[in-house]
Amino acid sequence: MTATYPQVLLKNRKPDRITTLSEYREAGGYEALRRVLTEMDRQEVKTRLADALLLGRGGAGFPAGIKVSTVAEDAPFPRYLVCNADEMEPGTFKDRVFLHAEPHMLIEGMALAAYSIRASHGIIFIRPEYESAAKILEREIGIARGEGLLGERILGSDYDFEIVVHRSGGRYICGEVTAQLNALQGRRPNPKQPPPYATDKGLWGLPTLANNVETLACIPHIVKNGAQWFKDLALTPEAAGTKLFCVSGKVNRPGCYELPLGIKLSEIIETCCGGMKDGATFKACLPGGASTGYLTADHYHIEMDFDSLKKARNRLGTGAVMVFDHHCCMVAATLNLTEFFARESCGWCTPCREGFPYLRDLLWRIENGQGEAGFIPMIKTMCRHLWKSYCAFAPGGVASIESLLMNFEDEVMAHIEGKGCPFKK
Amino acid sequence: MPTLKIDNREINVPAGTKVIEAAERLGIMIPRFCFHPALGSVGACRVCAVAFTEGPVKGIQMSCMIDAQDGMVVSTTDAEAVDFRRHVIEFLMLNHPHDCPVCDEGGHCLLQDLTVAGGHGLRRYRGLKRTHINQDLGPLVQHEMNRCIQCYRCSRYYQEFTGYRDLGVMGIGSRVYFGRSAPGMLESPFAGNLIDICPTGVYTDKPSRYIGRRWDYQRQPSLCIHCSLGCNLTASARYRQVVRHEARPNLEVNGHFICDRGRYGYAYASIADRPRQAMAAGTPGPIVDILAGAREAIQQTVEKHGPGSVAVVVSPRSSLETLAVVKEACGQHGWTGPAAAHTNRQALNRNTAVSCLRPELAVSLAADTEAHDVLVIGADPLNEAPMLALSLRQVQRRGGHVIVIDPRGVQLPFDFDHWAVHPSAMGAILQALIQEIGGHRATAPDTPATFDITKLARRLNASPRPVVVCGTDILTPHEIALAGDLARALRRTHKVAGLFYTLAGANAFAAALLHDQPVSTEAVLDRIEDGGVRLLVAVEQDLWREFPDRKRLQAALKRLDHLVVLDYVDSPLNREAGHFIPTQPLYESGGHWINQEGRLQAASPVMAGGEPIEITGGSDHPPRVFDRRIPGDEPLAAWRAVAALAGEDEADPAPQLKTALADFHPAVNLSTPEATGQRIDLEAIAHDLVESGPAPEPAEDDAPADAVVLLLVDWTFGTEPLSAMAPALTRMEAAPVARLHPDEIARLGLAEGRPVTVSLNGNRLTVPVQADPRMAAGVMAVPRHHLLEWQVFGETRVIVKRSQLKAESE
Amino acid sequence: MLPEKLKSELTAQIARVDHPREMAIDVINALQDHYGYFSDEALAQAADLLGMSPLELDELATFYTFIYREPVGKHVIHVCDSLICWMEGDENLVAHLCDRLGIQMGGTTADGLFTLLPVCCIGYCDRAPAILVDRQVHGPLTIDALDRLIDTLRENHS
Amino acid sequence: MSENKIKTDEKPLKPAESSGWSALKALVEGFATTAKHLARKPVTESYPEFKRQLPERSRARIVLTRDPDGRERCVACYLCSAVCPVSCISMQSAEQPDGRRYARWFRINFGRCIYCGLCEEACPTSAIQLTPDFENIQRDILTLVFEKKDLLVDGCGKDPSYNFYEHAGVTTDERGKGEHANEAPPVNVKSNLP
Repeated sequence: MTATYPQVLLKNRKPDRITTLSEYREAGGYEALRRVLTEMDRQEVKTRLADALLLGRGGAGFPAGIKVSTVAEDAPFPRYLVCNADEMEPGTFKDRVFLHAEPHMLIEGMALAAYSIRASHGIIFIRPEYESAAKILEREIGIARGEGLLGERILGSDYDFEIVVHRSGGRYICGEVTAQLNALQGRRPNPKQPPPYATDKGLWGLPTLANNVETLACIPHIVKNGAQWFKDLALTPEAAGTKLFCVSGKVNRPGCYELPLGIKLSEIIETCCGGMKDGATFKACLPGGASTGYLTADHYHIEMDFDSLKKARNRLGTGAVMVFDHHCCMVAATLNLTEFFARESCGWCTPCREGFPYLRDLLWRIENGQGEAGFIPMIKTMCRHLWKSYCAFAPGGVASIESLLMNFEDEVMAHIEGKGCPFKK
Repeated sequence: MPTLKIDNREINVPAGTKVIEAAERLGIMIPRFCFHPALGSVGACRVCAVAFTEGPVKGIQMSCMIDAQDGMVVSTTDAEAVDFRRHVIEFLMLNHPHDCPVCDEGGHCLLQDLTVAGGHGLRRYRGLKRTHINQDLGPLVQHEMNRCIQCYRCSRYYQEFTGYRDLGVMGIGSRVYFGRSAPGMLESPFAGNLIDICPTGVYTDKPSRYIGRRWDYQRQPSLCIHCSLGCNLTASARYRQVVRHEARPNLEVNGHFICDRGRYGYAYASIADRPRQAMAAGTPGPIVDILAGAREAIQQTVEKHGPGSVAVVVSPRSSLETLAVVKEACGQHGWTGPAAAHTNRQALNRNTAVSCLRPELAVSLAADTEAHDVLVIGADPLNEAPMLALSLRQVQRRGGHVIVIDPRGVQLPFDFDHWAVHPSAMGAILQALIQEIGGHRATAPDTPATFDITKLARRLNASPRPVVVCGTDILTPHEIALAGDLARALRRTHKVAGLFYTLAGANAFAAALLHDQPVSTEAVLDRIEDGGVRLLVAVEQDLWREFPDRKRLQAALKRLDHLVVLDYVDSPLNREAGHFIPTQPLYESGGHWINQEGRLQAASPVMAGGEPIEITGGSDHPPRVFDRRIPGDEPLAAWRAVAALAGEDEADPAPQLKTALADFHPAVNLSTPEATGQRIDLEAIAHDLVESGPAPEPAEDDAPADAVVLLLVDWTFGTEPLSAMAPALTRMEAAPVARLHPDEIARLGLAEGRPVTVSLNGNRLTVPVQADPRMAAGVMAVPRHHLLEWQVFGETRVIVKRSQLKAESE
Repeated sequence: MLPEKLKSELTAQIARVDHPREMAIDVINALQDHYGYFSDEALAQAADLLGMSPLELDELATFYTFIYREPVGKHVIHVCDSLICWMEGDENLVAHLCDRLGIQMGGTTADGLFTLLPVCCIGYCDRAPAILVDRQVHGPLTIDALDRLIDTLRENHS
Repeated sequence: MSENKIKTDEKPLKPAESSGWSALKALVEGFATTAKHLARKPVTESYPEFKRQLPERSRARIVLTRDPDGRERCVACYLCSAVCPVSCISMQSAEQPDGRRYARWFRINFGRCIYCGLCEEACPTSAIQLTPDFENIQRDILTLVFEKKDLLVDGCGKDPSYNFYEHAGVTTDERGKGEHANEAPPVNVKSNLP
């Protein structure tokens, strides 16, 4: 089933253990690092990354090649590389699956990315729920160091690079890079609007490159196989590479699947996940975690890549596909998501801090039979205003509410007119 | 210099100006909560949203976060922006309590203003209101967390601006809480500014809690006279009582803030035991008669013993008007004085500082913050002139460096280098430093290796903008002059190098201009003791509290034929005096003061005076019948009283004042209104005083090896006599202790926590010992605390032999 | 009181990093493990170790989900209440747990064994409904499986 | 010019109306009306023999009312004194031991009051109210200066239910944080709940 798709990141995935260092090396691991340190030029790594059109896999989809090259050549030292393993987006668990499968691929990816910007300190910022992954990483980092793959004079070169694992105290906002940098410095993890950019003045005022686990894990393969190879992995011409999709909800086989970008949503659900659970009908899905909008049955055959979803006025996000069936109340689902955003708002800016509890209150009233028709324009205006909050948290948070009103206004009206949730009757 | 268009009006602003500030220059007040000129922009509250219609930035953006750029077209009245701002206000009001009627911020509340202005009038939110438990933050600041709109101004001010770390923000999301980890007294002596910067009523003024509304207050620009910095403030009075001080922004002096000593020190003007009645030998009488009596006593003394037998002492806290009239009177009549310092050393210290302060060297408190490296010599900013510490904090925040050379355990709310140097070594270090700065290799004085003079000199030489800050309390005139030389030496190697002295007394600078040769109370007492002076006029100078040898003072006063006291504070001398004339504090008289950098500033009278209604009404309703006169309105401006004592009978003193001010000193020109707020003409001050002045005090080198230098020093709270009368501040005071280095305590056979008695010249002072590892060896610092009878040694810097110290068992 | 060993370990760890503040969460976690929760005493000690003020640490401690400023039971049960677990019926689990343990969300059982807390998506949506017990994941859970889990935890203590 | 002519509703007189007949008719009608009323009972009542009940909202003597629970309503917020166009209200606010703000003294000079009712309108606690009692005439002007004891009445006046401290959110001896109308329990910032 999944074998029909090219596997890159999860190629050597074992059912219940990680790929050991020797297994990883046998499969060609650390080859890219060796080649870069001995044969290739630092600039070449950057060029390949840029040519490969690798887009950040953490949710924002920012081109990784551009990010790397924003670290100025003459920027001060030491420089930092931060690996964002703080996968807090609801519905997303790809990094967990990956870290429990291929820790060395991440270590190699980090070493390559760090080398390209001459960073000497690598930090893996990991959420507390993934304590087992943190332990694995610490152990494998030690092993890699013992093999000369990390630490001083890596593989006999003059390049030094250390990785430490930093455990978070656990908050969604820590996934936002500027908030994460604050957290790493023992400050309150409020986001910080640039300028200065992290690549200019990040950790302790020094250049810092921050990337998602999956993004970094792609780097060894791009370096090794070239940009064109990576681009060819995707099914649509604009996209490049494979993507770890986490499918959950009302499907028969929820899980994390490595699939080429551009694969159709219907194919993911039907081929990979064995179709809808209990023969239910597909009603909608969130294509990329809690901060994306609903995709309805109209988009059942949409090509899952960054551009196609952008055209559908949605986002690929983290690639966490959460599937709803026709028994699911979309108002209640949105209320659940809004509750999440109300709870996780960091409290820095007004619209987000006060807006989500307000929206939650209105949605709760609609769901529980106290709704009024006047709420709908209120919610719409409020969502529009939440776009003007400080960071990307609130725009992500209102995505589900906005798409609820756009795609399921009938269902909302049914709640209001019927004074209660039609699904509970 | 970008040019942009805001609401169809073009404006040109310096690069780096935020759009919100650019609009302000046009008189367009964009709403704001989190933005504050002293704290900068953080974009948290989102209420300053405006529409950018054309140019490099487009759409609805926060005007505090965007730098003004060429070609920008901004609309503050754009429908979407207005609607968004109204929504932000609605968001902020969701949980705001319904307590404006009982909120002290009501009437000058930014949230109230913007809610009304934004048009949000009806509550739509049906959820419950969030509530919070308040914290007791000490006697100065009242906490009401329910009112918070989470603008983060308080935590940013408290932690980033002042450098204190006990108030901040806890929690997450809509439950964020601004306060301390546990309830308790705020540690920062600048905490009162929270009241000013909070845009609503979370932090309100506790001492003036529930006293009234701002619209009912008489409010006037005034000055702080609790140290020499001359911070600007707005004084409020109501029902003949000063009720509140607020910081008055002056970007050249105190910026936007004041310290808590200045904010709460006003109570002396309205307390119940303020003397308001003229007295003859303790018996109240009409002020006209008492004035006449005093005049007659002066005339008789002059007739009997000559004009020199009348001496005047005046206070460095008195207004320029008072100093001028006193100077004129002494000059005209040949009276002795006026003395405006206690001891010869203090007088000489002050005058040395003033004469060293050349116009090209003088920097203001605000300019201090722009320094790159600050060398603080013999000054304890937080205790002597608190706002200086806040100024130095900004130096450190901007990446600058502060080095303090002082024997005391100086503490500042930021990282700095402290050289705890014995007082006797200060001069040598300064001399060596001057030599090194001049490029000469200096012979290192006998100091610990950590005090690397060469390195310091190199650092100062490399600094693009070094400033020398020098105190005048514990040093000798010689060292004060050396600080000036140091600044001059730096000046030679730099384009900009500054010199900043702190002085003793709000108007000490003007007091220094009274004479070419300083006169001290000490010298006047000498003349009393030898019979030369038979009548003493003490003008707003509470000798009882402030002269450092009470026994000698009392003996000298006994020798006098007559004592005339003019003052607004209660003192035993008032009743002992042959004639006592009550005077007005600055809230009633107004006046001019010259701060330590030579800036001439004015305070307006805030109220007419008279006994507060609180007192006349006995805390109940005021009398139902009007009197012809306001009760307790006898006090006169001190200059009027002096003019009445010295001038012609029944004469209008106004012309006398005018002449006195004109003749006061060529450096001080009050003839144009523009002169106020500016620095006086420092060029016109004689700069040769240092060389021609009396020789420095005998060196302490010949002191026995086992001696300690006892310094009587200032503390932030409890030592400044006027503010020490404020009930709110007495709770802020620490109990007086003698601070010594722990090794010194052991060496002297003392015990931490136990009292020590110092006996000197038959005088004794007993005070508990406290260890302070930051103190220099061989030094003991005791505060001039109002709870301590410290007025025993005749000087505030004395050498005490080991045999003169006795550890008390209890 | 903090054992000397732990204290010296932490001091050494802090000494190794360039900025003591970056160790804040690690130190908080270590003290929380020792005391069971991040008590006021632990707060004061952490502040001491890190050279931070108690307030500065409280600013962090009150922010994060997995730092407990209030006492908790021996086992902390975090029930995921985010979208997928909610869809798979976490509300029933919560109701059952509250009923079985006789506590409300946020409460601790009288015997001090369990504390029940909600948590946002824990990244085990493929195993929904999932819970964390002492940071160990359990899922997908049925009410029976949950009962067995609670029984096992109880038995381990009796 | 014609545009500027002031328009009136007056119709031009017809020739017949301007005749002597019409004048006579008006005269007779007028006298008839007068004659009719001569015989009627007068509508005026003699004051003070007869005292009419004034409508509840008549604006006369000002009182300070109490909460339904009998406590003083006035919180001495100064809004009435601020709005008073003749400055006849003065007071001093202070704090009760339980945290309530109240008027330590409160004075209205009725010699100056113009009974405009703005104070009542401004009052956020329904404390100050105007009553229909207009008989407030004194020979000695000083007796028109009312102190709090003269102003304070028992009862709630026109607003029988409002209790400011039920809503205010400030802690008193009766209600703590979170115990007022429409309030959630106080936030515990150190709570383990997320």
